[in-house]
Amino acid sequence: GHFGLGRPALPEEVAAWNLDVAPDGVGLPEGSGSVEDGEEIFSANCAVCHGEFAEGVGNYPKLAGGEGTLDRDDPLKTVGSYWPYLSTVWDYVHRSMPFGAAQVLTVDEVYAVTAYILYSNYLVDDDFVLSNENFLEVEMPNADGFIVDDRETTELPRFSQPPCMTDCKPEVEITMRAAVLDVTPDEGQ
Amino acid sequence: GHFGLGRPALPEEVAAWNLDVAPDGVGLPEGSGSVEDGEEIFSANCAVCHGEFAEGVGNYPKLAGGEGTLDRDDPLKTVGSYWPYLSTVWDYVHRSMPFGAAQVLTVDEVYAVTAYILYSNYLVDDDFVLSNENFLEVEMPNADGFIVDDRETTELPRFSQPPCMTDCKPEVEITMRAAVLDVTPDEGQ
Amino acid sequence: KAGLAGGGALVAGGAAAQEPDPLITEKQPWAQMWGDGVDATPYGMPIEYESDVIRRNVGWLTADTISSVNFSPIHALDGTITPQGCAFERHHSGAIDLPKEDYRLMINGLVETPLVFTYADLERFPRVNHTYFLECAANSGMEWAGAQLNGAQFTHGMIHNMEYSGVPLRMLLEEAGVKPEGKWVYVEGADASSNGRSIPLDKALDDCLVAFKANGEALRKEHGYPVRLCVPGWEGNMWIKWLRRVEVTTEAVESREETSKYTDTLADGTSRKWTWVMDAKSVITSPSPQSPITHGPGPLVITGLAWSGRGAISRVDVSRDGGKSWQTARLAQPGQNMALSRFYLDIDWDGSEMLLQSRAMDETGYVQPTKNALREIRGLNSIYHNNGIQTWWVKANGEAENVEVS
Amino acid sequence: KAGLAGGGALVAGGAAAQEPDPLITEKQPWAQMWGDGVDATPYGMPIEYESDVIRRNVGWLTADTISSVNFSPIHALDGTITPQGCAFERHHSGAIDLPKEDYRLMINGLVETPLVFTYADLERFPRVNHTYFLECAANSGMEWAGAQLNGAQFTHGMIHNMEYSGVPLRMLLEEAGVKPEGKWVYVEGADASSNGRSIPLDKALDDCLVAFKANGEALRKEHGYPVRLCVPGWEGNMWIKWLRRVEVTTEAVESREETSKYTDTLADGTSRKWTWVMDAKSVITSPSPQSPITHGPGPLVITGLAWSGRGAISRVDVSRDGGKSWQTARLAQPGQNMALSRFYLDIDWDGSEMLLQSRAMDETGYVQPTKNALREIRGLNSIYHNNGIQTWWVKANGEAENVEVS
Ligand code: HEC
Ligand code: HEC
Ligand SMILES: [Ca+2]
Ligand SMILES: [Ca+2]
Ligand SMILES: [Ca+2]
Ligand SMILES: [Ca+2]
Ligand SMILES: [Ca+2]
Ligand SMILES: [Ca+2]
Ligand SMILES: [Co+2]
Ligand SMILES: [Co+2]
Repeated sequence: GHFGLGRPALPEEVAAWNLDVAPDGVGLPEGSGSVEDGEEIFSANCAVCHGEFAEGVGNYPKLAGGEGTLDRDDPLKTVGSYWPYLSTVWDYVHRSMPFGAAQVLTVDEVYAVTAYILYSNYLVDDDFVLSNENFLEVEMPNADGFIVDDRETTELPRFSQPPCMTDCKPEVEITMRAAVLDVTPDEGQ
Repeated sequence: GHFGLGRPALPEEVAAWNLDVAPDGVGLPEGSGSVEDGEEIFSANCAVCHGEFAEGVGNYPKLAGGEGTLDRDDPLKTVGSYWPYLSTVWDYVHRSMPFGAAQVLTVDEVYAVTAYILYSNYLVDDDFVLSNENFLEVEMPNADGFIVDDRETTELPRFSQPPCMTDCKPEVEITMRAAVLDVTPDEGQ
Repeated sequence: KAGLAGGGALVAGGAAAQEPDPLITEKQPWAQMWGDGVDATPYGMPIEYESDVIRRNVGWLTADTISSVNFSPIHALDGTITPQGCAFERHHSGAIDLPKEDYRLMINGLVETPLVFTYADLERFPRVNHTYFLECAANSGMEWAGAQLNGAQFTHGMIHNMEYSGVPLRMLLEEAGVKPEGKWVYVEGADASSNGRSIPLDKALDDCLVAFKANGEALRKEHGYPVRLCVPGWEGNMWIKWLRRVEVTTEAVESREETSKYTDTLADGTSRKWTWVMDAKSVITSPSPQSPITHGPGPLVITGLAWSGRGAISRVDVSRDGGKSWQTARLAQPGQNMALSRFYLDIDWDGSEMLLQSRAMDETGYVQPTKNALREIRGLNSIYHNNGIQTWWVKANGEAENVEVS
Repeated sequence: KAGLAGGGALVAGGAAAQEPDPLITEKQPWAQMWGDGVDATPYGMPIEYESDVIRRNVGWLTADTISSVNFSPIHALDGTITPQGCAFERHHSGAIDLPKEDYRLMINGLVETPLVFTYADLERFPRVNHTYFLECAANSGMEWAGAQLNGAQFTHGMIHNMEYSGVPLRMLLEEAGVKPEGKWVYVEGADASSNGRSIPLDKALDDCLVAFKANGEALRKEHGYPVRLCVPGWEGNMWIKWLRRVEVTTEAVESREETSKYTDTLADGTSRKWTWVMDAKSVITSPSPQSPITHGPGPLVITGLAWSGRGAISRVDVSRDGGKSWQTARLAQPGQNMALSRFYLDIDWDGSEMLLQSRAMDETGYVQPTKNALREIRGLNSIYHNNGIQTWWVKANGEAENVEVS
């Protein structure tokens, strides 16, 4: 570097923070965990918010279910129905969960909980053991469900037309009213 | 007005706020007050800050004294030594004093106090009575002491030269240090 | 106290007063007595009368307030700067308390030398200043399926606009030396959500900013003190707060915030990912449901905000009839790159109801679409990137309501 | 925790760490637990660690704090916007509490129809937005006779810079109809000082602004809530707060604030009056006495502010040797009319002492003079309008002191 600022990061330091895991498994540490262990760990650490079967509690995210809902109204997007990569589950649980006490699970516990979430989505059997070895073999149902932002071709031409200034439509009707829904917080909240 | 906003001000309203007095006496109401009355009123309402003889208390403004100091170091600028117009005294006392209880004096009281301030500056005798009639006759010593901003001619040509970039002076010495004075408040104030 | 119109009303001004206004003719306490001294508020807050101009959250939107959002009171603001104190917040694990002394920033991955910077180190790099808007990709998201929330603060308040001072991310990356294989950076925060996003290296080297001041002063705690990332024109989730790590990678990490969230599901069930740019958008902030017209017919100021992640705003049109006809509004200042623009339309209101809309255009020629035009392409389940034209139904009594029109 | 320089130091970065930094290797509470939720601060304040970035007053300057001044912490700010919360205050009878409902503005004097406006009336006039600096004419006044106060906050902190929204004064005057005899306006505040100033009608009709918002939100109490006057480029005393009256007159009123005060006494005892324009000026805000260099030799950011009441800043030069030689600094953004400019000079500091100075130039060609050049013309008793070049003596240990040089 030409400013000579900062200092070289030590390997232990990089190891401590470089925790992210990519779809190709880069970043995944050695370890393993079973659905069975995962069920117990999930029940103790996660179920209060996500439900015993990962079905969600109240407004907290549902982690299971929703298969086949993506093309319907109010799709239910869960690990099973929506997430394209298993690495994302492992990485997020490892770094960010449980909410309020992040990073308390061991590596093996994260494998186990991830296995349990797969199980609760009917993606693996109850005797499944997830490890760094078989990690890339798990198939995620919606893996092919994503396309890269295509607004440049699908929208931009349409939304770059000179805008109409007069007589843009013959008549205008109100089709929906927010006040009828009345879900706005009071000013006095 | 072409927006039609606001409403016409009523004469009573304009009268209530249009209090300013100009050097030519415009705005001066009818009334009068003596040095003698002024002394009493001043003592009761003003002296706690400005001193019995308008000589000032602590950091509060001195209203008297300072004749002949304007061309010396630390000139003392008072009504007597500095103020060009008597209207300013009357107007300021009337609208803005006493500090913390503005506008409590009657018109006659303001005439009296103004007379007293003149007296304390040796500008009138102790039997003087100031009124709207004789107001413009009072001569203010520094009335001719002001010129209109002349920076355009006296400074601008000098301060609009292309600036020096190199070898602008042979040597540089520190001529004064603020830390030696040490009048800066502590960070912990 | 002001009476009905007298003779003078036609000559000038509105209703003439019949009685003098005692607020003028009687001496008021503030015109006689002391106000607060200069030691009263070493750091001041808004006056009590403005206590309604605050961030608000919507309880039912999220499970709790720790991973949640609140909204800037844009209906009550003017100009373009958003004060930090009322600029909306979005946290994924709450606003953390991170002293400058404990702050570290790591650059790792595909670089010649992985580096660690302290806060003091960052202050030694050359600095730049830029004013940018930050819009959450979910702004107006509750309105995808139809009009829901009755106020500009709630429909469009996940936005703010600040003047940032900081170091170009490019300089920090160059300091570490990016290897030729590097194509992305993964940026991550120090909070417990460890919110992380992948950004193409080109953008990182172009205009991303490692900022430590906003509107002249230190970032507020809730905006990422001591250091946040600015990703101009791109969705707010990428503007990592409490920035602690930048890793150069070959591929996107595909973290939770760029797969489970911030992807846009189309009607056929496929989803767009990597939808980073915030398209041109605008909203009328007044009149609006929280800022009704409180006067009768006559002069009325219609005002609002416009912005585009594609560049500067070039024009804003306003419709009073729900989009049948449009008038070009006045921009308070020429549009600035990826910053809010304030627009005004000064009208003589006839007192009849209006269907108010605004339509932003940017320097690239992009024109803000209607909500229905968006829905035709994207369906109803998109959540994010709702930049459709907003309609306020302003009634004859001056009240306004969030509606949709044909 | 960071050890002395290791082998890597020459390759990249400064001193290499010998032990891993526990702030990185150990999990920190903020990376595991919740921070504050979005309902914690509906209107936020700066984080506790910035509690020294506040307005300060100087006890011995004035008899009391009610008619007094405090100073913006410019040594700790960056960018150009001054947050209202720490923007300096000058009151003549304290900051008053005036609700919008009780606010009245009168236009009287040489007009066709004297008018009274409510606050609501003002909101119906066409609005404009402008960013302007406000400098007290007494800024740096304590330095006329020589270096006195040891900090940029105290020597140059009677300044702030905000984005205002409001109505051109011209519109209100036109609404009342100015008579041809009108040559001046007298503007007056609602506080007990009834601070009043005379302004030539030309200026009043040109760019004066009746402002109600600053930096997007309502004016703070201490800045004139609900309405203040902006008089761009002219001395701050004319920017009447709590504006209540504008009278059109033939002559200047010659009020106390334009005779006893805000007149500039020259060496021969005569005094200049009507010195309204604030000449071009600048100051290095860091390093400075309150913002010392806390690192050793190597990269150092020198930064400061420049402004001119005559127009936009076009250039700022910086000297490190007390004015022997100069380098042109980098403006963070092109200069704007009567607004603060931020400048930066990025140097490789050799660790030896410096006599730092900055010199502003504006678009009219005006060049900020030395203090001695001003004194040659004006003498030592001028109090106001001290726009002379400031010198900071930065020592080898990084500490800085306010000095004057030959
Ligand atoms: C106290 C409540 C709570 C607990 C306990 C908790 N979570 Fe969560 N979880 C949340 C919240 C809230 C979110 C959403 C956070 C956000 O959006 O920022 C979340 C998100 C998730 C997600 C992502 C959901 C999505 O659709 O993107 C996963 C996966 C997850 N949690 C797994 C777990 C696991 C595994 C555990 C236990 C080890 C756990 N959670 C414990 C509250 C909790
Ligand atoms: C409680 C203290 C106090 C009292 C009582 C008081 N004053 Fe003052 N006076 C001040 C202060 C403080 C100032 C300066 C105000 C400012 O600069 O904003 C001042 C300013 C003045 C000035 C202008 C001085 C200058 O040099 O510009 C005059 C004249 C004056 N007072 C007259 C009076 C009179 C007459 C009374 C009584 C009717 C009075 N004052 C009562 C504190 C007081
Ligand atoms: Ca990595
Ligand atoms: Ca497939
Ligand atoms: Ca008058
Ligand atoms: Ca004479
Ligand atoms: Ca309000
Ligand atoms: Ca500090
Ligand atoms: Co997106
Ligand atoms: Co002046």
